[in-house]
Amino acid sequence: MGNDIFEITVNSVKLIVVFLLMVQAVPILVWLERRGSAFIQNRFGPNRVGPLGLLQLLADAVKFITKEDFAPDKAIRKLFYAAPVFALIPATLAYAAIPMSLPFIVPAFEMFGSSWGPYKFLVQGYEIGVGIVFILGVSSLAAYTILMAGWGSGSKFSLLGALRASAQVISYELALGLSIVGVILLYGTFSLSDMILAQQGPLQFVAFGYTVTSAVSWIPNWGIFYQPVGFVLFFAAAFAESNRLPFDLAEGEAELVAGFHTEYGGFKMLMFFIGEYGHMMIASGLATTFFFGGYGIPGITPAELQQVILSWGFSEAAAGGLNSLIHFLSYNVKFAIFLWIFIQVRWTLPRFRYDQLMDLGWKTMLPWALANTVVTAIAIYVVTL
Amino acid sequence: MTADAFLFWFLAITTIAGGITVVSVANPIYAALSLAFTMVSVAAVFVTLEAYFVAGVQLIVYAGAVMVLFVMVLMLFDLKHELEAFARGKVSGAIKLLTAGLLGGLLIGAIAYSPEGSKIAVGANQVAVAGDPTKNLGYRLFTQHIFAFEALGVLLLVIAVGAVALSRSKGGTHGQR
Amino acid sequence: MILSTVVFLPILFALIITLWPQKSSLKPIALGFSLAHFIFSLILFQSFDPSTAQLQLVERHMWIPKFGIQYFLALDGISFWLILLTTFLAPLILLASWKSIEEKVRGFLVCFFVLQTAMLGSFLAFDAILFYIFWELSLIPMYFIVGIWGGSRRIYATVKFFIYTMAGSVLMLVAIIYMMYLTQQAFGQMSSSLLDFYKLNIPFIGNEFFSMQTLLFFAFALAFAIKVPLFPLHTWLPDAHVEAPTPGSVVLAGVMLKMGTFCYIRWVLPLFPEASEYWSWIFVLLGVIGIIYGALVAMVQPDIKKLVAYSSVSHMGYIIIGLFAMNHQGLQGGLYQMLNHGISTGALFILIGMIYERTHSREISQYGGLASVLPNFTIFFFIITLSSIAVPLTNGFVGEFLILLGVYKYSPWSAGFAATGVVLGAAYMLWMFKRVFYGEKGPLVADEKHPLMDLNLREVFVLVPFVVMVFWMGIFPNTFLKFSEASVDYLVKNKSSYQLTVKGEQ
Amino acid sequence: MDSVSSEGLSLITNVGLNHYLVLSTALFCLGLIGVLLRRNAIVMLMSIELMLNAVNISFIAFGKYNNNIDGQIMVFFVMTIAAAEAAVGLALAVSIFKRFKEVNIRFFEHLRG
Amino acid sequence: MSQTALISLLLASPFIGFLINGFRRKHHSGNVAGAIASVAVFISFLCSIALWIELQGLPKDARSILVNFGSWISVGGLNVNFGFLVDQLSSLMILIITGVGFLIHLFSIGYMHHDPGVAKYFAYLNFFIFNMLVLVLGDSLVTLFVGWEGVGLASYLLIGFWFTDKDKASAGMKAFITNRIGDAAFLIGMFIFFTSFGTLNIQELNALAPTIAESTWYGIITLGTLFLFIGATGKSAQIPLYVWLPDAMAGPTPVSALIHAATMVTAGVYMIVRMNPLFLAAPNTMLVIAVIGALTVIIAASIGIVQNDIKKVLAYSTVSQLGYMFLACGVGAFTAAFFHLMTHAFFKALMFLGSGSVIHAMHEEQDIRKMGGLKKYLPWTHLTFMIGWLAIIGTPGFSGFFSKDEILWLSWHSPLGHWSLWGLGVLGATMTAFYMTRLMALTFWGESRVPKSTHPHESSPIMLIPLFVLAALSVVGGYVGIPHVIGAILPGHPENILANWLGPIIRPIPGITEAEASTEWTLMGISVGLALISSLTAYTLYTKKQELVRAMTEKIRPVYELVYKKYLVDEFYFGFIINPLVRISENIWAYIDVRFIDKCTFWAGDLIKGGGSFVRSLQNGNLQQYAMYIGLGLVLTLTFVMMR
Repeated sequence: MGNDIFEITVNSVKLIVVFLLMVQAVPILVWLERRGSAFIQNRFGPNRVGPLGLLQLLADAVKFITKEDFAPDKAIRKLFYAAPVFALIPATLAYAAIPMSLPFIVPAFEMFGSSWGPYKFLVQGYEIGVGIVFILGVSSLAAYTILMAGWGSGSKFSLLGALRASAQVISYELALGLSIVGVILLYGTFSLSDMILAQQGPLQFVAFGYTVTSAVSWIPNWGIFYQPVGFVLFFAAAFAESNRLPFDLAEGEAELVAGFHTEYGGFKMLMFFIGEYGHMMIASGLATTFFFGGYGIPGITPAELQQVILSWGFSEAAAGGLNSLIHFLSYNVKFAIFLWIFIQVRWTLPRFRYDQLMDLGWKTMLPWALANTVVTAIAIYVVTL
Repeated sequence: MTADAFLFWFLAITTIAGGITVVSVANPIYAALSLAFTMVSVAAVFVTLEAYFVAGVQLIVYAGAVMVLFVMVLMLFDLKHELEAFARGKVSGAIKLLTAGLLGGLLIGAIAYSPEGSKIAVGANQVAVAGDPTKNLGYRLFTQHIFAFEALGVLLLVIAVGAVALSRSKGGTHGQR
Repeated sequence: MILSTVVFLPILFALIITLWPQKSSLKPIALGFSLAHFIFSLILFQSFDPSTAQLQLVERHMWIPKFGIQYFLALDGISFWLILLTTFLAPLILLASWKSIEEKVRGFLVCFFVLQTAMLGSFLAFDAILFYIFWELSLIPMYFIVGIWGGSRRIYATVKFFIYTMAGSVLMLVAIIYMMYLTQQAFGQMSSSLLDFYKLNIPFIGNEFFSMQTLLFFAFALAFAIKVPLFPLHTWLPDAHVEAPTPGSVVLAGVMLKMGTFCYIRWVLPLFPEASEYWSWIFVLLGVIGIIYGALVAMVQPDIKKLVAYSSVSHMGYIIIGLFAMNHQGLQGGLYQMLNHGISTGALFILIGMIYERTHSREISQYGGLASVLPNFTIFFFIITLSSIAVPLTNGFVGEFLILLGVYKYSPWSAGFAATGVVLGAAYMLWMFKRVFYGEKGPLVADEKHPLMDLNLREVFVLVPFVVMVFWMGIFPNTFLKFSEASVDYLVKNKSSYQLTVKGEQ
Repeated sequence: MDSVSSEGLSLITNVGLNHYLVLSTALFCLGLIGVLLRRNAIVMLMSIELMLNAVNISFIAFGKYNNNIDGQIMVFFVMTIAAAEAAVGLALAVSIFKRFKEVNIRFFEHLRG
Repeated sequence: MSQTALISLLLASPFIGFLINGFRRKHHSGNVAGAIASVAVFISFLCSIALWIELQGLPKDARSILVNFGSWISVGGLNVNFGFLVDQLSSLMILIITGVGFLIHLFSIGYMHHDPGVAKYFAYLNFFIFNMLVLVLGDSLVTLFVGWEGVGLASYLLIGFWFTDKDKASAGMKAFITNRIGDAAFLIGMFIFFTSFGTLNIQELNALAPTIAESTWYGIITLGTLFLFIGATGKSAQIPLYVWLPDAMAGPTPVSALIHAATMVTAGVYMIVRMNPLFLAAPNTMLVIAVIGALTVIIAASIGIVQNDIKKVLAYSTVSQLGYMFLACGVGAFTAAFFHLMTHAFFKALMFLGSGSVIHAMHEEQDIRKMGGLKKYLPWTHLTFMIGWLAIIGTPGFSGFFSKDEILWLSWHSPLGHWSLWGLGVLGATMTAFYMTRLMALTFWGESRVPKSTHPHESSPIMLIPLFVLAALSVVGGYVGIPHVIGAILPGHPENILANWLGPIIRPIPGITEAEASTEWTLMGISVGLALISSLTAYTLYTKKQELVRAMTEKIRPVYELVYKKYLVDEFYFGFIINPLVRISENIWAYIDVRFIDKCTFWAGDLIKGGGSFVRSLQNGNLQQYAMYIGLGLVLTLTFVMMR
């Protein structure tokens, strides 16, 4: 932790900001999804409240909050109420560990008659050495919320949904974890920011002692080029992790009314929503980070960009701020693309049958992930001979 | 008091509380959930001990997989009638408690009277492990303890097979193919 | 290598028999083996030199050097005839049990041969641990022989037999280990060789029970006393005998009991001279009690086999007092009586087995008038009876005469009481003989539908060697006595400083 | 905690190896009590997991304070074993429950020959 | 023919006969078997004659042939040889045995020819002869003991010859066991002598025997001789071990004649005579022997008076006659003892055979009350029997007279003797005369009481010839030992051949003095007179005055019953020794063995079992308890570790 009032304050504020960032992204996503699905299905979607129905979000929010807060009497109240709250935690924790931009450098300055040393603020909740492991671990806790909800609401549909969901989550966690082992091997670190750093600059790598550089200079040095299979697997698994179509067996409206949150309504429901979207975001963020250079901009490294900005005549500090801001934007662009893919997939593909789901998870993705890992390991070993 | 101490005491309290809940609460589901909670806090304890990777693994394996398994199983069982938590028999219960107490007392006494008292602060006599501890860990794991590692792999395989064989009902999960 | 061969040949046979393909030819094979074994053991005659008390045909190899445990076999005058007795009885027993053992033949034969090895080994072993191993090994096959092929109450009998013997030998093991420790004290190197044990002189304080030598003495003596069996510890014997199948009884009476008495000479007397001198009165007393007690109890037994069992309690009493008289005649007589008992009681059990095969009853009251139905059988039985009641010119007389003579030297009174055994022996044997063979035909003998067959050729072949031995040993005892003469002489002369040396390595 | 640090206060403030050991002891005893006293087989399994965790804590603590990574490696192994044990235990529990609708540990006594 | 060969032939031929008859007993008829047996015995008879002649050739005081067939037992100091000694005594003895034995074999051929087991019978007879010869010739006590037990065995077999009859079988058993008691004592005696003298060779023992008499009761020689004498009482049917002899009459009559009259029962006497130096050295033993002998004479005779079984009467007379012999030994008159042994062998064998022929004629009827007046049916038998009668009652001129008279005289005269002993002897003689006459009267004289069913007939010649021979012997047999008082008045003054012959090996009675003839004559007169009177009384009573006898018996019914029941000695033995012993045995078996020792074992077992079951109760599949045990164990271990 920090060692300075200012730094501590900033960091704490930063935490809150990151949290709010995630939470506030949700309504936008919801709007986006609805509009998007409408667009895909060639209909209008929400367009009454405000311009392009943007205020629909507010309306929904009001509706959620003002709804009567009730629990079915078979429910186990503790669990029933605890579940939605818990649903937020993993997503938040995990999301906060993803770096979203360059570190933000604050030079030394005078304030309240005392001098405050130069600071370096990371544009993320917190930096963890073993980030990936942490994120995986935290997100694996999501299963509890589902189970708690399912069990707590004391209804068959919920329970079945919960069981399905958690089973699914667990089984796909394997695939997920294994799919990124290749990445970890590739970059030889758990730390996300190190990975991002490693992905900057044009595509080049060292093989048998020779440095290979791509002829086309603007092709970035992204993981996707090294781990295509890993990416596919990761992304598919991420779908399953976040219980979205085509893997939303948990809430197959046809079979179970709405899965584990059948009994939920109002604000609690909203929380589940947030959790779910949070998962989406984590998945997108991770995908960006692993395979698409994180906040990096193709064709130009942060240092070069810094020079460019300085050449525009900004002060050192301001340049650094602007620089990280630009990178934050680039990150968000990639991030948004992935989110859009999520949405589009949801409205494009049909749902799996449960055994198909399991077969896919255990019999297809797991072997592929293993193979990917082994091949990567061998390749790296051979290449770095 | 330092943040470390604060963190430690906080986590200690949560851990112990979770443990007590596990042991004492009648409903096994709550027990399982609180156990999961304990696991998480134990993972946090690991973090305070700067074993980040292990902490992560703890989260994934224990909290993420094992406990979920427990919870699922418990939810599958219909344990409504499981109301009393403890085995009958006052005397034997007392003896058992006594045993546990004695054991704890002995251990704590042993710790208290052990040569280096509680004087070692965090980070004292600690030489930084060369390079990234996680790398170091993996290195040791795959060089020095490779045999144990492989043996465990085999064990896990066997266990998997055994578990499947034990828990499969007629015709397996997929019916007849 | 001769001794090892003698000892371990039966194990080899056992192996072959386990692997032998067809069941039908098992018995002939086994018979042939045992005969071969006996003939092989006759080699000892020309390789053994009776003129010296030293150990002969020695084989000693270090086995577990850390504890000085050796593989140490040797022959001397004391064990010579017992070896031959063992090998001599084997084929006869097998031939005798031709009909009586019908089921599980293979297992029986294997047990039998293993038992042979164990007994021979315990006679020949000169290393305490090796001896102990053989000693205990001998229990196991016997346990199975009685327990599987035995009579109705066989389990009870086996357990009794096993536990009694076990209890004794455990004490012995402790004593052995302690003596090994003593050797380490004395010679710096732990050793379990009997010769080193002889070299020890263990402190002895008279009239004090808890002096070391006394304790060791009793630890050993108790183990052997149970095996013998000496008077208060004898109750396992009748049960074991009654329940055992014929071959089991024969081996038990013929050889196994001798292991106990033999070990008194081999171990107790030389190892603890003062103690055995000092406490000998107990054993003579118990021996005399055993003689009279056994005879009296035998007199009232309703069951022939039990009668013979008790009679062997009485006879073993003779042997014990002979040994503990610790003079020339006593020891020689004791040794000789061992052989006699082996021959006569063994033959008695075989005879009883034969009649049991015919009538399936051992109730004396059920018999009577057998003599007119089975004349030949009667003649054999009568001859063996004579040898058992020690009529002159049968083997029994020589042994009893020598023993009583020795005991008279030791203490006239005990000799006097022991002599009553002569009368009582005649009493119970002849009374039994009268009730079984004389008088009117009993219910078993009388029934005309199943007339009893007299001895067939096989049985005659079994019995003739016994009869020959009975008379040979009665008429030419010197041929036997002269082999043990030197050893016994040495033992008597320097009891307190008993140091056996190996022949040819002075 | 610098000048006026009584013994008790320092016990609280400078956390050392022993603190972690005591923590693991306490956890271990809790687990033991659970194993000894609970009726429900599955809860007993959980208590066993608890004990294992306690042991893990002390492993890691020792590893840290003796500056030795092997503690963590042991923890890996322990976790593996724990997972295995949980799997088999649960499988057993499931099959027994399927058969007898009963997870009371005392009931399992009937399984002995 | 060398002496060794002679002796081995002497011993071997009966044994071979035994083997032949024994092994081929199924294959040839009675006569063949009898022929074989008799020939065998006859051969040894010839051998013994030859040996006797050999002895004649030797100088007077070195008349002994010792043949050693090698060592039998040699352990430490003990050396026993198969040594056989033929000296003056044993040469005569084997003559008697083989001679009488041969005659009896002959008789048996006739007597047993209808018996199915005749071959076995002859085998046994030969076996007996062999053993008897061993007994007689054995040069050491052990060798003697071999024969000693051997004859016992033979008598066991022969008494129980008709074993299908329980009583006969048990009679044999009784004989053997009673003998065994004596034998045990005999063994002890041997041990005593061996431990003190270091040898068991008879000659050496006799040589070692001190000339000075041993006065104490517990001296080595006294004890040893006493034990030997107990052995003798067993073998020769003296008080207290005489009970087996009357029962022994269960055997075939010739057997009674051979074993229980002529030879075996005299073995004890023979043994004592053989070892006379030792016995002389122990006056106390001599006293005991004399008293026992005298008492036996009286008791047996008194029982004999009232017996009705012809063989029983003879049996008791045998016992009493043996008593005379022991009396003689007791007073040191060994020559007289042996003399009476010889004469008794003749006339008693004669009478037994006679009775045998009577029984044969009466178809196995032995009760004299069912006889009478047989004189006209069995003239020859009657004649020979009467000679025997005359001999036994001591009619002057007959053999019995000389021997008995010498015994009586010496029991008076010898320093070891006493007038009371003489008195008993004479009383015995009187009784003998009485019951023998009674026997004669009831059997042969008076009116016949033979049941009509039986038709008595004289026996076949082969049975009569032995009778004649024996009759002749019992007449002339006495003249080998004419007392010199009689010899003095006879023409040619024949001296006592037997005394001279035995002189060298019989130690003279210490301190015997030359007696004046008058006393001897008087005593002789008294005894003969009394015998005459009593026999006349008996004759009159049992031929004429039967009712008077009955009246008298009625008057003294209790006494009569007592005597008739043999003073209840058997009942005493059974009631106070044998049955208690058996009952005690049953009890010690039931209580000590089964109830006590086994119970102790079981207690031990139960103890262990209890502990086991307790431990087992801890082993109750309760998982949590197991866990608790683990915890407790951990606690203990930790405590231990920390306490250290």
